[in-house]
Amino acid sequence: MKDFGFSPMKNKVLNFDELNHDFHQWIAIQDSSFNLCIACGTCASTCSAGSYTHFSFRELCKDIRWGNAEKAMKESEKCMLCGKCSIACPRNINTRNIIKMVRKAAKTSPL
Amino acid sequence: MRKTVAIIGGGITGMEAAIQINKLGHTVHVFEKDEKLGGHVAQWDHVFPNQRKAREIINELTCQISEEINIHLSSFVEKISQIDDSFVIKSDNNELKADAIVLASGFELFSASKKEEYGYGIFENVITSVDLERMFVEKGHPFMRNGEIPQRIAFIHCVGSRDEKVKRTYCSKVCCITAVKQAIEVKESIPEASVYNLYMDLRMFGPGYEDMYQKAQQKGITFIRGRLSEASEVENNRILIKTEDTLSSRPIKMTVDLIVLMIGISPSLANNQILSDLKLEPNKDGFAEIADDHLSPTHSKVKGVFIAGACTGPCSITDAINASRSASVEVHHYLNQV
Amino acid sequence: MRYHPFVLPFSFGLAFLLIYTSIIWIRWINRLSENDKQLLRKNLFSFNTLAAIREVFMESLMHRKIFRKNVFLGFMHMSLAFGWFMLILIGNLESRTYTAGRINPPYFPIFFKFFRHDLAPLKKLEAYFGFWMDFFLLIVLLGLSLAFIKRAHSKVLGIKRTTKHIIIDKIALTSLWFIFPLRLLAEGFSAALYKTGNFLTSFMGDEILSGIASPTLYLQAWWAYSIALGIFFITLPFSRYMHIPTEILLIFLRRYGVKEKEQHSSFTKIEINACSRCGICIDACPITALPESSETQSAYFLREMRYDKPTNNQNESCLLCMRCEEACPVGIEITRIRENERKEYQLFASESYNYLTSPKNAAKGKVAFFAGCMGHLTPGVIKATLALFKAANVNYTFIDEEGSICCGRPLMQNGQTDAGISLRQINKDLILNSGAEILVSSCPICTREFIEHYVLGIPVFHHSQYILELAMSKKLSFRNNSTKIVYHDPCELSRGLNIIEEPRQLLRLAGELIHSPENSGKQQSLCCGGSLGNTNLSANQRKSIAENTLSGILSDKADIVATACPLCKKSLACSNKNIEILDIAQIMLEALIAPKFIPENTVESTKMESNLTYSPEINSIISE
Amino acid sequence: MKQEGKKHIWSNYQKEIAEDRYFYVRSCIRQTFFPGSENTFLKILREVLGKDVHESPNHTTCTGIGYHCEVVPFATTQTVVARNFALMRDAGYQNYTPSCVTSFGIYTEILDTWQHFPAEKEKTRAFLKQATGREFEEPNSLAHTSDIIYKFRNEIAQKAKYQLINSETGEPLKIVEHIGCHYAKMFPEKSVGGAEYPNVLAGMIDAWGGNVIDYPERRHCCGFGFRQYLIQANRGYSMSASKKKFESMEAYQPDFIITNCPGCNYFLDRWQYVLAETEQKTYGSNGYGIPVLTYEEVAGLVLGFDPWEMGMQMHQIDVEPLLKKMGIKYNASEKFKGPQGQELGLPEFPEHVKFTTQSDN
Repeated sequence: MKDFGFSPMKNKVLNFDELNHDFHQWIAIQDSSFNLCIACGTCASTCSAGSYTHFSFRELCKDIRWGNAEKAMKESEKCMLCGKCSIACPRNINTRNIIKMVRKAAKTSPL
Repeated sequence: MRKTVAIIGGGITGMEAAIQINKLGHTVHVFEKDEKLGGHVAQWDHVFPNQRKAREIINELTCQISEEINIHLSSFVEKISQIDDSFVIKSDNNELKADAIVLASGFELFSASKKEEYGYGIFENVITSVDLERMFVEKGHPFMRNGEIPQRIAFIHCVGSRDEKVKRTYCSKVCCITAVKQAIEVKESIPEASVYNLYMDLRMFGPGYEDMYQKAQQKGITFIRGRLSEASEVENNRILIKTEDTLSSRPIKMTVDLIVLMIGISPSLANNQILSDLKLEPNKDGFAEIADDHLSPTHSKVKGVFIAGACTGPCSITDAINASRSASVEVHHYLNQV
Repeated sequence: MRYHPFVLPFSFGLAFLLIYTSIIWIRWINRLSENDKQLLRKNLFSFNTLAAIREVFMESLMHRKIFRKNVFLGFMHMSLAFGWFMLILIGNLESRTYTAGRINPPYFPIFFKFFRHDLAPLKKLEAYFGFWMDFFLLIVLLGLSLAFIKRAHSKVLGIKRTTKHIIIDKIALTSLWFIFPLRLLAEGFSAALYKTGNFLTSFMGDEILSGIASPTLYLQAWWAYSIALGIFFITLPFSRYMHIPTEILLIFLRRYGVKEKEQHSSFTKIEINACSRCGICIDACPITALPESSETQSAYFLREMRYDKPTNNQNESCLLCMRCEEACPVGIEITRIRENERKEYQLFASESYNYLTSPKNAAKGKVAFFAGCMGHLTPGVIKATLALFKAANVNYTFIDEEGSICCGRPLMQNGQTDAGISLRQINKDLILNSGAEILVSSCPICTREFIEHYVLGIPVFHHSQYILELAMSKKLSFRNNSTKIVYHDPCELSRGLNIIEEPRQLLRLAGELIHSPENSGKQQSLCCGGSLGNTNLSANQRKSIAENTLSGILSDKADIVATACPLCKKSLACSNKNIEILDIAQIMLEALIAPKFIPENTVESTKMESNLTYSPEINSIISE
Repeated sequence: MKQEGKKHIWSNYQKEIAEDRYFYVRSCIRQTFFPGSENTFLKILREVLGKDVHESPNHTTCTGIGYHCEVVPFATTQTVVARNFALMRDAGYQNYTPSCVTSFGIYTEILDTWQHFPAEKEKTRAFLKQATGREFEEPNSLAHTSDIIYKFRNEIAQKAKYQLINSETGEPLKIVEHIGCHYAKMFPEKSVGGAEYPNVLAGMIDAWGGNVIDYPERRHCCGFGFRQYLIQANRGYSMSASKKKFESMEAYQPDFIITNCPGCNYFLDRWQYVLAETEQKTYGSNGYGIPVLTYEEVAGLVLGFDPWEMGMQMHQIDVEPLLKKMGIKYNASEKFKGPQGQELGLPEFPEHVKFTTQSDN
């Protein structure tokens, strides 16, 4: 192989058609409030864990939505279940339940 | 003394104004360029926020139009001239002298082919919100050009709204909620379909709108915050769309069977002639300008000329009816003074 | 005659029951931990045994606790248990007397009226035995008819909802219901044919059955009676009636000091089997108020525990409010069992929180104040508490001012043991680093966790206790402005920590405390629905629980709802009821007489509104 | 795809192109990369169409590369451009015709600037006078050389020896048209057909019998981007842009790519080689790449010009399979010979993308 001193870059575009939506669908069935997120960020800004580490429920939702189950499972571990986010959420999303479901999926691989 | 009022436009605004002004004891003439009354609303299948049949609204208004009201159908207003306090309206086949004018000439739909990169008129399966309503009227569900039932449908918000590139800098106000309404209807008519909404902001300002938005979310309709940049036709005439999920800063591409362009409300070109006849200036967006933003929402800057409905800018049915009634009262006061 | 084949169903059933129960008992006891066995050995011959016997009599037979809840319900349970017990006891004495002390086969006293047509050996005692046997049969039949009524119109017996039973319970229940009417029938035939009856059975025999009485029907009735008994005995160990033998064992073990552990144990099995599914917990459960039917309530939960495994919903939907535990006539440690059951999945690990660092160089103070996560969502509570501290010149430090690390209780309530324990350690460092001599928290959730599970070595108070303390020691004085206050007991504070009187005592200094049946004391206080022990109730479900709770405690007279938990405050505020919900500290601050001299006229009471207006002195304290 | 919809859009972007008497200016880089193309243009115009094309040996760069790399200030660019306009005036011509798309963009931009900011024009006039003593006039018409070929596409079709048709199957060739960004994206109204569906190359393909392929990434830039290419570390970025296009067009199995921009032509051609050598990936059929031709070369082929005379052996991606497909008669042995038939020696052949050698024929 020739070395030209440069190589093509990785394509950053998310190909929606190739995403795996199974996890998202599974979560949405476990808790029907999941789809109600409007990404306002209230959860992330009140988060107890969020003041010490990069953890955001809003991003967790995004990861689930875009099929990034692995990251969602890893991130969800940081939650302390303190409940501030579910008290603060303007859309009444059952945040702790969703986190528990993600954790449960991480432990039991239901898919 | 009985006075004569000319109403330009026979959409819901004009119909309501005719009914009200007639009730107030004046002679009313309605000029409608089409063959029937009802304007844009008559083209619609269901309307937001309660998914009521649009026909119901037209029918109720039609029932109230009494024999006394003179309706001139297929009458395009060619020229209006002002002589002292009265106006002469010249239309295709006659001339009428009126003491006051209510401009209710409505709007034009944004021509979707102006957003060339969305491929309307070029790609088989790019339709507008109006086309979709027609499909609902025809078959009760959307369909692709080849007759198949689409399984992935994307709604593209703000086509011809809030877009400097097509010289429409304003918000068309009703498209967000229409998109949500139509997304729900698509999902209800094709439950297995995936429905996506590509939006910049969701402006759910009216009563019941936010509830509809939640309902749509609950039905599993996906909302992606990002504007469509370009569409392309791929195999089987499906549409490849590109946007960015701005909430996660990732560009996205996806293939769908059908895209629905939520076309905005544009000023009517036919209005320009009437406005210049009456020595009125359009506002910066091209709509008829109201005399005062807060206190005279149905006065024009010319005495005896009143304006109501979507010819003053994007508005909902409720707004149009409100404006119509407000204008009717103003017309009445004005005629009593003259 | 001493034998007839019809006794076989009964005898077989009894034998099965006795053997089966013995095996199960032995297995349960054998599987107890070494510690528990030691307790058993140590206490077997102590007063505890006597106390246990007394309790068995009072609870298993007389059903004293149920009597307290509802007289009819108590009578129903008592008549069935005690009445039947007396029938067995007197029947035995009767048959013994008849055979002059000879040992009889077990069926003999049961079917005594079948075997006894010759009355001579009983002589004068016959009328005496006959009367009491008929009397207790009547009692049992009365109880039975109440049970019928309960199935159809449970409200008469003070129960809104009865338990939905599974098939084995229905079979056992049906056979049980048949036993005594059949006994009456069989003995009625005996009375009709052989004049062996007393007031009840003679009446039955002479007035009702005399026309149709025949030896064939007579025998058939005895057969039926025996079969009903046999079926009941065979189904008993597999149905809810297993509680009858198990409860006795449970009472003894509990008297000996055996308790639920950190995990399920053999004792858990005994507790689970001791549940009679009487359904008293169903009414007690806040979930019952929800329109959606669910089987979250403890009767169902324990049933699933016994036969199989509780469903996710049964496991997760519980609010852990402990209301059922307070109501349970058997005294099963339901909350503990539920928490242990949730430990099956360890979803979070202690390493999950490696990102947390123990705070160092915290500000020092004699009193450490901990607001907790929920406290930070109700800054009014923090502000009011600290203003009171300042007014009383308390040397305090607000240790989680920059935001809390969770106390770990929600994780523990969700069964996440390791994870919860790791959070405890971090907060413990935070508390002890402050050098405080006292820890005060305005959150009952944190307070309970600190008291029960943190080994801090310093006293821990809920802020309501501490403010009361300040008032008692005259560091704070309040003016009673006769506001009508309804107090809502937080679960963790009342049932959890038994802090019931302190908040009331404190509120009485500020206003007039209104009583309502739903907020008097430990048993009755309702859950706000906000519980962190629950994750899967939807916001709407939580809201309807809050609505229900508010309707329960509100009376027309109340101006204000007081509570002592930031989460209760938040949850109750979600309801549609147009009433102000305030924390006890906010109310006390409003009623505070500033420590410095205040001219009389500024003490004029101000109506409590959401934007509380304080006297200038207090304002200056707050804004410091 | 509705063709009438496309035509409707084209109708909104019509431009006036002069009939005759062109002042021709060359591209800086094309003369090195594909010198035969510019000669072919002159040959077609002068010999086939009989037009008057004037070329001044004194004309210079438009400064485009320097301008887009932000090393040449706009005032300088305007002055240099004004000088070229002065040359045209001096030669007595009025129809300015640059061969380079970037130059076309620069001229368009400057003319537009002068229209909106006349002071700029006066300043430039002063600078030019001061620096060179010359006077200039704005051209009457400005057209890119591809516009000229587009204008005469039907005349060329009438004189065609070959069509853009697969001689074996009789099917039209599938052709990707790629226009340079500076041709239409900056001033769509100055182009033929606009930026969304540019018609300049599509019109030639239609006229000469081929079929245009519409693939999703048709709008995407080739990646040249001046700065991206000029700095070696950035070349991966440049190449990725081309790669995105290749991946998108691959499914449509194009027979060749036609371009109207020096940079596009060069990079779409060369990056295929680099991608093959680094990723062992080729986008054409049978291990070949997709040939990338200039519109002059395509016109020349259609008119029956000798491919080697047009310099088509200068392409990194071999054009011989295409020539065979079109049934063009050519002499394979002449491929690496000079104009006088002298041997030029064989180039170094790529490893991972096929390239026809003499021995293959």
